[in-house]
Amino acid sequence: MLRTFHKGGIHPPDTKLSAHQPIRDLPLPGSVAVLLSQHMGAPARAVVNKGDAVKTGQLIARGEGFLSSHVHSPVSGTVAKIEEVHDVSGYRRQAVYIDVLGDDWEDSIIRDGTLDKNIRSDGEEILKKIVDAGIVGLGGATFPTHVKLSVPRGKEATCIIINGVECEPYLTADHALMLEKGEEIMVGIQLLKKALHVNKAYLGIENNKQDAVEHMQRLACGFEGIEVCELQVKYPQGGEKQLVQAIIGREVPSGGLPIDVGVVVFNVGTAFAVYEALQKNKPLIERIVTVTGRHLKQPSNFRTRIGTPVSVLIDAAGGIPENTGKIISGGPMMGKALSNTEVPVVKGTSGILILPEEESARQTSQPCIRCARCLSVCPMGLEPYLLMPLSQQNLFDRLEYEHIMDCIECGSCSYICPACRPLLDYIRLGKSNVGKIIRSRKK
Amino acid sequence: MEYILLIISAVFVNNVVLVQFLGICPFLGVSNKIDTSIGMGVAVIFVMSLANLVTYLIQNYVLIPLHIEFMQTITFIFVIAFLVQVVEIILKKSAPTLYQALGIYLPLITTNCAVLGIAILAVQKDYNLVMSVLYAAGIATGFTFALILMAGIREQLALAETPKGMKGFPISLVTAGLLSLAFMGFSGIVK
Amino acid sequence: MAKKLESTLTNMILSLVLISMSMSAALGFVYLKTKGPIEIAAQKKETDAIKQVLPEFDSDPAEGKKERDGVVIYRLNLQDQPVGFAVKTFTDKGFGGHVELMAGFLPDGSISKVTVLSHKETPGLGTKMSDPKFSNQFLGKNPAEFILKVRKDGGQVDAITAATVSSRAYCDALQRAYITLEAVKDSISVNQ
Amino acid sequence: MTATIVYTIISLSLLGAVAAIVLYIVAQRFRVYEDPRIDLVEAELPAANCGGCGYAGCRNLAETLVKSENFEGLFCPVGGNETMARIGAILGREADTQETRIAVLRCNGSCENSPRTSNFDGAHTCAIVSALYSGETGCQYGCHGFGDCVAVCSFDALHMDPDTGLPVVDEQKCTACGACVKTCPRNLFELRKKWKGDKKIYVSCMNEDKGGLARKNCSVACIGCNKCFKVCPHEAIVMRNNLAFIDSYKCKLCRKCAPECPTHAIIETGFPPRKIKADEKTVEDTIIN
Amino acid sequence: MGNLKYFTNGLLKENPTFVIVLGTCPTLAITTAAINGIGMGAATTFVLVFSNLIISLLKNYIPDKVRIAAFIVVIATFVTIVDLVMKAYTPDLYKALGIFIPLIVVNCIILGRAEAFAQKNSILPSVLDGLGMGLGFTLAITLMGSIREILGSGSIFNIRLLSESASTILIFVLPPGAFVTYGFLIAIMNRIKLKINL
Amino acid sequence: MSKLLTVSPSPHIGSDQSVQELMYGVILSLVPALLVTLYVFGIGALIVVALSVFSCILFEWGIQKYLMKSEIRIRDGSAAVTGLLLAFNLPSNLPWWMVVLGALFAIGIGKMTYGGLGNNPFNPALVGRVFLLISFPVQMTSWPLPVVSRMHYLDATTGATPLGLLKEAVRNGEAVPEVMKQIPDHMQLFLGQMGGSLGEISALALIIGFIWLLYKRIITWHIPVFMVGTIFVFTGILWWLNPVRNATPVFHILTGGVLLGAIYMATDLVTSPMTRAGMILYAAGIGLITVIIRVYGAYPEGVSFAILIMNAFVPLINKYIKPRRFGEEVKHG
Ligand SMILES: Cc1cc2nc3c(=O)[nH]c(=O)nc-3n(C[C@H](O)[C@H](O)[C@H](O)COP(=O)(O)O)c2cc1C
Ligand SMILES: Cc1cc2nc3c(=O)[nH]c(=O)nc-3n(C[C@H](O)[C@H](O)[C@H](O)COP(=O)(O)O)c2cc1C
Ligand SMILES: Cc1cc2nc3c(=O)[nH]c(=O)nc-3n(C[C@H](O)[C@H](O)[C@H](O)COP(=O)(O)O)c2cc1C
Ligand SMILES: Cc1cc2nc3c(=O)[nH]c(=O)nc-3n(C[C@H](O)[C@H](O)[C@H](O)CO)c2cc1C
Ligand code: SF4
Ligand code: SF4
Ligand code: SF4
Ligand code: SF4
Ligand code: FES
Repeated sequence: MLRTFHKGGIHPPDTKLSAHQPIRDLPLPGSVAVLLSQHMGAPARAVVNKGDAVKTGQLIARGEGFLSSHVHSPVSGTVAKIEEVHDVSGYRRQAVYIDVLGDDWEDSIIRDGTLDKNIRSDGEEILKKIVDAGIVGLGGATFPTHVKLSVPRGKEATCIIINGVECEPYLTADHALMLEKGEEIMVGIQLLKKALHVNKAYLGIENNKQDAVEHMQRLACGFEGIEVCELQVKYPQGGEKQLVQAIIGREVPSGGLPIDVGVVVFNVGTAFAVYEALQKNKPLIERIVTVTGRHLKQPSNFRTRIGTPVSVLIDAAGGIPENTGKIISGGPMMGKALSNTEVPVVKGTSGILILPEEESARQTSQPCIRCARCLSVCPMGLEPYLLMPLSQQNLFDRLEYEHIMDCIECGSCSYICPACRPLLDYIRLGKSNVGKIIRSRKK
Repeated sequence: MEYILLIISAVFVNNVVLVQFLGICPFLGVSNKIDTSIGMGVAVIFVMSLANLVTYLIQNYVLIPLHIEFMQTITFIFVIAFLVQVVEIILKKSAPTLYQALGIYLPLITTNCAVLGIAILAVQKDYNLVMSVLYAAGIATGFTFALILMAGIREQLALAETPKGMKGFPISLVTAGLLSLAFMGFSGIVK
Repeated sequence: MAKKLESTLTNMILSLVLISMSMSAALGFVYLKTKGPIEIAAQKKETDAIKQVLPEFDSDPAEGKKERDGVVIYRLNLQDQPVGFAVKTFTDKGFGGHVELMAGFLPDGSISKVTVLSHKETPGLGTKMSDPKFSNQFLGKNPAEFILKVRKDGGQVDAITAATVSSRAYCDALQRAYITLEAVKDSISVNQ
Repeated sequence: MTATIVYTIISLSLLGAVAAIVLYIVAQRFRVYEDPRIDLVEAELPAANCGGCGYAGCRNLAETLVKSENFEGLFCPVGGNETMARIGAILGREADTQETRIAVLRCNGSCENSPRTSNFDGAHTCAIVSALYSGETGCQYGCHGFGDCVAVCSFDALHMDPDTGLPVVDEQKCTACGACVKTCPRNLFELRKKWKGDKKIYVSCMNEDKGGLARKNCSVACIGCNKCFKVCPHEAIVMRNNLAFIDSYKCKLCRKCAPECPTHAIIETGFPPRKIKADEKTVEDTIIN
Repeated sequence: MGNLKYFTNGLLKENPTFVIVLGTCPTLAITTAAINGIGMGAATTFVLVFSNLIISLLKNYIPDKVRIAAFIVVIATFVTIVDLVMKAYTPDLYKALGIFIPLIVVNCIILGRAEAFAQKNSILPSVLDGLGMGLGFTLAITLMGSIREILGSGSIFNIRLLSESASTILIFVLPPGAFVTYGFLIAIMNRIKLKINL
Repeated sequence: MSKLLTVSPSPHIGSDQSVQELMYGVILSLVPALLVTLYVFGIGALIVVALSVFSCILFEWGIQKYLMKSEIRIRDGSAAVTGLLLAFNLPSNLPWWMVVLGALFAIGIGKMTYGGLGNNPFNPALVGRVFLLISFPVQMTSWPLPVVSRMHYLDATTGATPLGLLKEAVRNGEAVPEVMKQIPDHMQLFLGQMGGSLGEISALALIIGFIWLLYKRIITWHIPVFMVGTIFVFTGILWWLNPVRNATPVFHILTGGVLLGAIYMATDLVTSPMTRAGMILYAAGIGLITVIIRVYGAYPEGVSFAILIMNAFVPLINKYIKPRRFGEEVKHG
């Protein structure tokens, strides 16, 4: 039996349409809109003004405060304006609009594409460079990576886990990256290990990416202290608590973080970004984005500059299909539906999924038949069937007592419910309400 | 063995609420939450046992010797009401936490016809002192048991969508009916 | 509205005692008034029950009454001629336990009629004991030759459908009545 | 015979006397003081247990009222001034008289005025839509129309208008309990001073976008043009974030502002109809200015 | 006219059985036959009327602390009177109602009325209130008794409607049937009340 | 783009198992048992099944349309399942109006008073069945003889069920092994050669249905296995203590609807607990109560009552037996 996490989980169909597409460079768009808030935490403050000329890789906004991150220009050109743009949630947020002119990079960036395995920096320097490069977690939560690397006092990291699981259906960005930039990722992992002063790293990959498992296992022989773990396919194995349990068998305590069991989790994309930042001096200005959908002409993996409008990506993959009903940023389980295709790509955009009309509408919700499926698939051991009515009736004390704050919003419950109940919709609402109460209590 | 059968009979087979129809008002009234049910139940167990003890003494050492058995009703209820009130006042002062948990149900017990009913039934059945108290305790446990089951169901119903016309008493009564239907299965276990 | 009395000790005692006194006086009065009728009612009930199971009689059931092992036997006369015996009998083998019957026996020992006095059987099942459909089969039968057992047990009684237990109990009570009657028959006379 | 009566009378009287004595003694020894005024005050309260006052039910408020020195911050919105006055009389204190108020919806973004830009398909509550994204229309500030406010109003004072898709306040039934104000995730309700005959003038918009953008997303949005602000003689209008706000306590209902608004975002109700002026300016003119 | 409303109050608007839902035990226990309903109702009404009368007479002479005790003495007296009288003159009915006759003492309706009404009102309204409440109770339990008797025994007031051998729905004379019938009657009453109010 | 995009919260995909599929799956799995019963009881069985299913659906429809004035949901198939299972719990010679009355009680009181599918605390089919059992004990306990009464409906020749014979014998103080001689042997019981309710007769057919349900993941194995296991253990102990007064455990399991109850009625999703541990406790409770009623109680068979009684415990079980939360009570050094 392959390793996997113990509790709950589902098996949605894979549908990895772009699995063996090579990574292609997306042509430069005419203009980009770079959001100032692309990470968890306080938005960065713009340091350029309208009309300024910028180079690719130049710092354009500075992350201030502990939980924030720098933002760099992904293109060269002139700053057209600093104004609002729709983000994935449809709300308008501040962004730096840049009209693209040529492709003029900052001089310090090494662009030769050769592998550089030679680690020169010490831990402190690695951390500083990661801050400078504006690296945030690329696994979806966009948590500033340097914060994760600063282990709080009293806790100690014993190993790191690299998340190559990519358990969401459709998405293949991490898969493609591992196949093409495997060695760079390995070097990135070594850098992360050094930054955290640990000498063990695990790389978890699900066995539906057999080629990636084998490739990485082969590469791992050349690096010390990296173990590649093949995992049995099960959603949401990519969730860090589940991954930690699957690989080292420890359970992150309720309300805790992986560091509470001595682990820090990074996405493979993050490891690659760390490699580029240290070995090539390159800030985080581009990422791999999967563009996919059953009716899309050419499902692809694009190396995309941050700030590129989603419409450009879709056009590059063959244009928007006739019967499109829903466009999702991210995967079908956790992604956010877009109301608008002019939304720019941000650091956390892992994929663009286009669903046809017939798959877009929700099934009508029926009464709960208490079948316990939601409860049995919940990886956190919660009772979604109960949380939903509690949330509808605003019974916040009960919700807290029933551990609603442990929900990782994986959506397994809504997925499995035969009565098609919008469980997660209400759980999320309840979570945010209870969260508010807990925060106000702390004050 | 006799005592065990007495208890089983009192708790399950001849459940006060579901079979004998005593104490229905508080059964419908305080069965909406499990916690309150437990509080009420414990209070009833205490008061009922005490009441049966006292009424046994009154019956056998006052009413029968004086040949005024017809005064049974009036003396029993008087003594029960009196007991409840004294217990309440004392609890309120000397054990406020206990009072918070149980005391608030005490006034409800006076008008719980199970207390008086069981006192009278115990006399009718010619139980001795121990049996009489045990009987009361068993019956009260059965009451608590039914109350808790009902409260569990009602807590669940509170989260579901009950049709408008059935909300409140109707649905509680129908549920009690189905509960009693289920308990018919125990019939015949103890004569 | 007039002022209420304050809750002082004297007031409390006074009012409670006065109320108790007047109420108990009223109560005692009613008790005395109804005492007679209650006894009569109880007696009448007994007589009525006997009347139902025997032909007409004019003797007082209280005379010629004998009790043995919980079974009560009345010997009844009409103009000093024996009419028969009424036997108040019981069994504990009913579905709900105790069952009480009143059985009338003619002087020749045959059953004249049976009624059910009290029982705790299930409505619709055991309660069919009182139905004529069941009880009429005993009329005129003499337990000396008629086997008081349900057919299942090798007797001659047709049980009530789905209520064999009650039917058995009924037979058991009747049998008890018959045996007791046989045992004491000769020792009771009206003119004791 | 008579013995029975005597026993009856004696035993019951004895029982009564003993009971009275014991009760008296016990009551004296174990007395717990509870302010009797709490019950009196509770009896005055409407027993709606709505929590509008901010306390856990009417009895809770009653206890607080009895304990507190004055009535500052304590007000039963359902019972209103009358109730507070009566409670004041019981407790011998002055009740704060508050102006009667009424809930007003500050959005006019009906389906017609504010066209849809996407379809929402999830659990039908405003709270969930709001947490998910900017909503079905282009306006980030307007009403979602899923009626969380209607559901929360315990006085049946709110209903969805099927034509506009917006909630409508029933002036007769609204008690200004403020439940809708707390519930609406878009903060669209305001409790305003209630005038006789339900006269009111207010800006029915919460859009803080710049004029052009606001106007693009909703034809009746406040575009922040300052015209009403300039014309108001009573300084009742404030401009904040491209949005006008009419303070209901300063407004004297002079009706000067409403005709100025190029987008008709200022709503007047309860007034006799006014004559139409010939020289009304178009919206486009104003935005260009 | 003014006083009449005290009387009609108990019939529908504040019907003790269907609206206030008190005195539930006899309502469920003795309604296996319609005649029991009438007997129980009459007994209860008697106690209600007289205890309301006495309490409204005495209300000013009873100190608060012993209020409940005094009420109970008064009520229990009338209950015992009923008990004795029924035992003497209607022994069959007395047997059918069994323990529920003495239990009229604790019937929540009676104490509830004494507390809530008689204690605060003068004699005539109190008596009328008792009468109305009693009648409301009687009607309600007779109705229940009739329904249960018809469905469960196939007869009404002991008059058979069906042949002896016909199957009746036994459950209606057993405990589950009592609860269910009561539940549905309340639901129907609620509906009727809504309709009337509209 | 002319059309508007749809926006909804994640997840954006769903599994394809729907409520309808579950219900129709149950119906399909009952087909083998239905065929056996049609073979054994013939016309009577056909009439009872058709009538029961039809009336359940009709009552649900009528109540939704005229009383609740809500959406009509009869197409979800749950009323049909209730009807089918109710029929499976009746003798095949039950007068038609009793079948209809049972359906009315099951759907009207057992289910719709609570608001319909998913809200009822008690198993509707069993509510209907027990209602009939208590109301019409005579008709509900006279069973047509297998095979011979196939072509008759109301006037079928009747006999007792194996459990009825057993209870009778024990009451009379006869030795059980003696009685067993009159009773079909285990193999016949297994295949369905006995008197009884429509659906409880063939263990084999029910087990085929069980396997199908497990294969389609409609139910899990916990409740049936633990319930049958408990009955086996307790009757086994009793038998081992006194084989003269008690029947063998295998006999107990093959008779009186234990399998039908365990596979179809105790597993009713709506009225069974949510957690595995809860299910096990619930199943064991049913087993224990069944044995108590069978051995000590008035009724010869106790599965229906046991399930209804444990249904009443389900809310408590759900309240106090929670799934193990991830990250709960973990202690790492
Ligand atoms: C409020 C908050 C505080 C966090 N603090 C830390 C931290 O101190 N150290 C750390 O390694 N990760 C920290 N994290 C990051 C989490 O471990 C995790 O990587 C992040 O929430 C994204 O994970 P997800 O994509 O599974 O949601 C924190 C996250 C949150 C939300
Ligand atoms: C349900 C769920 C599924 C996730 N799936 C993945 C995944 O497939 N791949 C991944 O890298 N991160 C996934 N994440 C995010 C991880 O929990 C975690 O945040 C991330 O691996 C941390 O690395 P990063 O900070 O480098 O992004 C998932 C999170 C959740 C809650
Ligand atoms: C709840 C219940 C009540 C019963 N009541 C009686 C009863 O009062 N009298 C009786 O003889 N049988 C009663 N029975 C039936 C007996 O248990 C037993 O099955 C029956 O008497 C066997 O008789 P049969 O061979 O005529 O069917 C009752 C059964 C149940 C389940
Ligand atoms: C596995 C399974 C078992 C079921 N068992 C029953 C049953 O025993 N009785 C019944 O009335 N309905 C049963 N149903 C149907 C449905 O769940 C039932 O009608 C609900 O209790 C009605 O709310 C079953 C459904 C499923 C999926
Ligand atoms: S979304 Fe939350 S409740 Fe639902 S399965 Fe995932 S963790 Fe459990
Ligand atoms: S999966 Fe759906 S139907 Fe099943 S228990 Fe959960 S909410 Fe209810
Ligand atoms: S006013 Fe607010 S709560 Fe009411 S429908 Fe609109 S958005 Fe929802
Ligand atoms: S909820 Fe709003 S509309 Fe309803 S009464 Fe309260 S303030 Fe008025
Ligand atoms: S009548 Fe109210 S508890 Fe019995």
